Amino acid sequence: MSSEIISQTMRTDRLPHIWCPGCGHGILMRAIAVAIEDLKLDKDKVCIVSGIGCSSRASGYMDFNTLHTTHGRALAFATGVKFANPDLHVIVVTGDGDASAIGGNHLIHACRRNIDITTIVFNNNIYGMTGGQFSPTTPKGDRGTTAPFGNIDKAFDICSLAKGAGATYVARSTAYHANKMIEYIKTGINHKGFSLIEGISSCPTYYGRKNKKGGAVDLLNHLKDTFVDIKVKDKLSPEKLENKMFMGEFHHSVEPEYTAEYDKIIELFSTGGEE
Amino acid sequence: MKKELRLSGSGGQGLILAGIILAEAAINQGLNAIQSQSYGPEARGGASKAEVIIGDEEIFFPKVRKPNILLALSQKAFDQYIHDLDSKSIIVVDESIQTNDKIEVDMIYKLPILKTASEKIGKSMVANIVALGVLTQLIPELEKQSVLDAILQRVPQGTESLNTTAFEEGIQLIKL
Amino acid sequence: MKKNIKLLQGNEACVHGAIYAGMNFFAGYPITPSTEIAEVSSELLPKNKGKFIQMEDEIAGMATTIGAAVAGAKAMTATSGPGFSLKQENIGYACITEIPCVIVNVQRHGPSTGLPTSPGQGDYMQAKWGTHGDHPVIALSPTTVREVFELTVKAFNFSEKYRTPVILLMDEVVGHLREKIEIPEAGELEIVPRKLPKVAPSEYKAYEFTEDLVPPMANFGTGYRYNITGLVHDETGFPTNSTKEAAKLLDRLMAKINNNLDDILIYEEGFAQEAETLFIAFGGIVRSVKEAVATLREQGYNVGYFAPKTVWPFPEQRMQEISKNKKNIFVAEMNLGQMIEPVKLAVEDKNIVKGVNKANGEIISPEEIIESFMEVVKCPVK
Amino acid sequence: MDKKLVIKPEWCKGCGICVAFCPKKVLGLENGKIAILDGDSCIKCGQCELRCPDYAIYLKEV
Repeated sequence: MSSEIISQTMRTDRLPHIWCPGCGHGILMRAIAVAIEDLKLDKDKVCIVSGIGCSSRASGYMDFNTLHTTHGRALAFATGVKFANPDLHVIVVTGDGDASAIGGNHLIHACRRNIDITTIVFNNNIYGMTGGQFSPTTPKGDRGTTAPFGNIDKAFDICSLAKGAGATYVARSTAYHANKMIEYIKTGINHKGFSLIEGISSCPTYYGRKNKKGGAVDLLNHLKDTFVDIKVKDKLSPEKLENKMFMGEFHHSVEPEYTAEYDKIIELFSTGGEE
Repeated sequence: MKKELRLSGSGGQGLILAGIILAEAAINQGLNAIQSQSYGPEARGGASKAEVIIGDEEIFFPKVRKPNILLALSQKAFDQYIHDLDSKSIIVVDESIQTNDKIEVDMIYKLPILKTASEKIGKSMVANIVALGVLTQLIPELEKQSVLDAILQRVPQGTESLNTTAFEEGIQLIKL
Repeated sequence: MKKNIKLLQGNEACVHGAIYAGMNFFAGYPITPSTEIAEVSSELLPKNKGKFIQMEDEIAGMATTIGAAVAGAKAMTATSGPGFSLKQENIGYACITEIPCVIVNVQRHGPSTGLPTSPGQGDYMQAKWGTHGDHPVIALSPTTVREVFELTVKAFNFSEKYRTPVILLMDEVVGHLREKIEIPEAGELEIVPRKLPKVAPSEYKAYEFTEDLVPPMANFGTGYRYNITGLVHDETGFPTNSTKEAAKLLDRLMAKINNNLDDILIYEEGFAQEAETLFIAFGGIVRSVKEAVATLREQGYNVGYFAPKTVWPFPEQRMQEISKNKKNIFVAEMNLGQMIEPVKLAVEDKNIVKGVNKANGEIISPEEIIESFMEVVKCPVK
Repeated sequence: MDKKLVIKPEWCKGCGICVAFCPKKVLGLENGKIAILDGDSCIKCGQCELRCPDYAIYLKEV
């Protein structure tokens, strides 16, 4: 037997999943499952769309309508699903490379449209599936198999990117802060508009090893020590903020949602017949 | 019966719309018609041509090769398309265009199409509709009323009387 | 009843045909010379309670079309050469996941940006081989505005019937041509609905081996929670690394089309069986060929034509049958020689097959076709 | 309602996260798989279930 949550939301015959020992993705996938279960969504009305990469294998394990698509394009597929059937709760699971490199254009435009899709980015700062190449979120100076001398690219802040592009709910948590992750996903699903929740994951196999940051436990402890809630930022001294990164809810606003706006056009202009 | 027409000028003069109206008038009368165009990448100002073929049988090849009638509203268009004509062709040009006396065609009509639109009617954009009045006179197979009906179908709402006047003025420009 | 006769542009007729076939979703990105299809869709779809979305790029246009089809829509996208190249990966996705949708490619001159406003037929091979891997392709190519309407309806029907993306391979000649069309009455043309599952969700296998090799498709949100993936999958829809399953899947994908060629292959011919010389063309060039054939026959030459409307799969068997007594076969296309390849494959004596090619952005004229014929028969026009 | 710690060793990949984050040192690895070493000390805090990436340990309501 597996836990109630897991047997309710996962295709347990597909488990164990393919992720490496200690991979943070499993923790983040559970957070999505718990959020859906807590919200008591109708399982038949939940659609999980993913792209390609380690993160994107999540869709196959989750017992909903699942669409595992092409690299970078999950949001474009999801836009089709949601726009064609706005009754569905559409949740996109994507990775840092999938969302912000090959799929960067779709990400900013999905944000801009404010279509009611909840996007969960499993950010492990590396291309795991292809063996550890640096990604758009690999910190400057860190190593990957294609950055053997240290990465000179500046890293994307996916949350700032999403906020700047027009997403109306933006939050970040980590695989260590799993309860916060669950809370933000629930808020995101309930939010009428485009929501993005970045979950900082951990990749012991490639990122941790390549950058000498230790194994699964060390990486989780690193998340615990590094990430500070944005709410307490102003209360901490500059010394305490040294080398810290921020998590929490960065943006939450109410703006017209895409499918609802289009429904208004149909209501105003549909004639029932051609012309 | 098969009649090939080429309506040429510069982009933005509404010649494609004029071509569509002629073709539509023809099919409303039960004839066959096809309309095609070629254009450059510019939205406005480049050379533009619209072609119409009207016939009572099926029309296969859609492009005009030897126009029965060439309408040219710009010098560039006139110079470019004059070579495709033969002794049976009819040319309709705006009076502002320099024509060569040696051209061997059936007839050249040099008419104040642009001036009629801009001065007499006061809207230079209706030059295409003035031209349609002229062309209707030169195509006996087309009924005046069916061309006018097609014009009124295609022009923006509220401009019906303006365009009707332009069409009538075009008819007046040519006395056969 | 008053006949609904209109002057319509090919691109406009495509949208009217699509709506007639039940299209209720369009996603795309503007590109010349297909743009009118997006423009007319953006107006007619909401009027008909359908949906139109302009995406951020061509790739997204294809992805969103597939996503909508998964959610139950009859979805279409339209593009031209460069955009068709960009869509290829997701077209392959729709092939292996068996998602019905229609992709219109109004071909223009190429490669690359080429002559954007001028016609070409250089995407014939790309329609078949554009995406990586082996997969079946149905591509239809209309010649007249009426045919644009009818073949758009057929494209939707084939996509639903065989659960496959269908390509409507138009060209600028037909896309921008305005012509008289009698719009079919409702019910006049057959409309094929999606084959939905009849079993309970617990019994449903998304990629089951049915007798007709086309598994019923459950729309997302209807109680059948299943998995769709571009990875090789077994009958349940879940990924597998089994070489046996991979072979089984690809064989089925090919067979579901190849077993139904009688239904899928559409072509037009004139004097094709008896003629000494045969002209072959598709799309806009068929118009030139038909005029050339009419002119040559008036002059006493025994010529005919064969015009595939289903350009993929190529009607190989019919080509073979009519090629037996031929002295010459001319393949006229606005490219440097693409459809000539499957023609040669079908014809026993390859030496009689000659190309009439033009790839300068201009339509091949009937005179040019007649000229090629005269060069070969070495006989002046009477 | 009481809770009981349940393990599912066949899903365990032996990453050691649950062992490290258990505040009462209840857990350990045996042959690379999750094992309950000292069940009596368990305070049912659920840290192991929250953090296990492989769903190989959970609290069951009994």
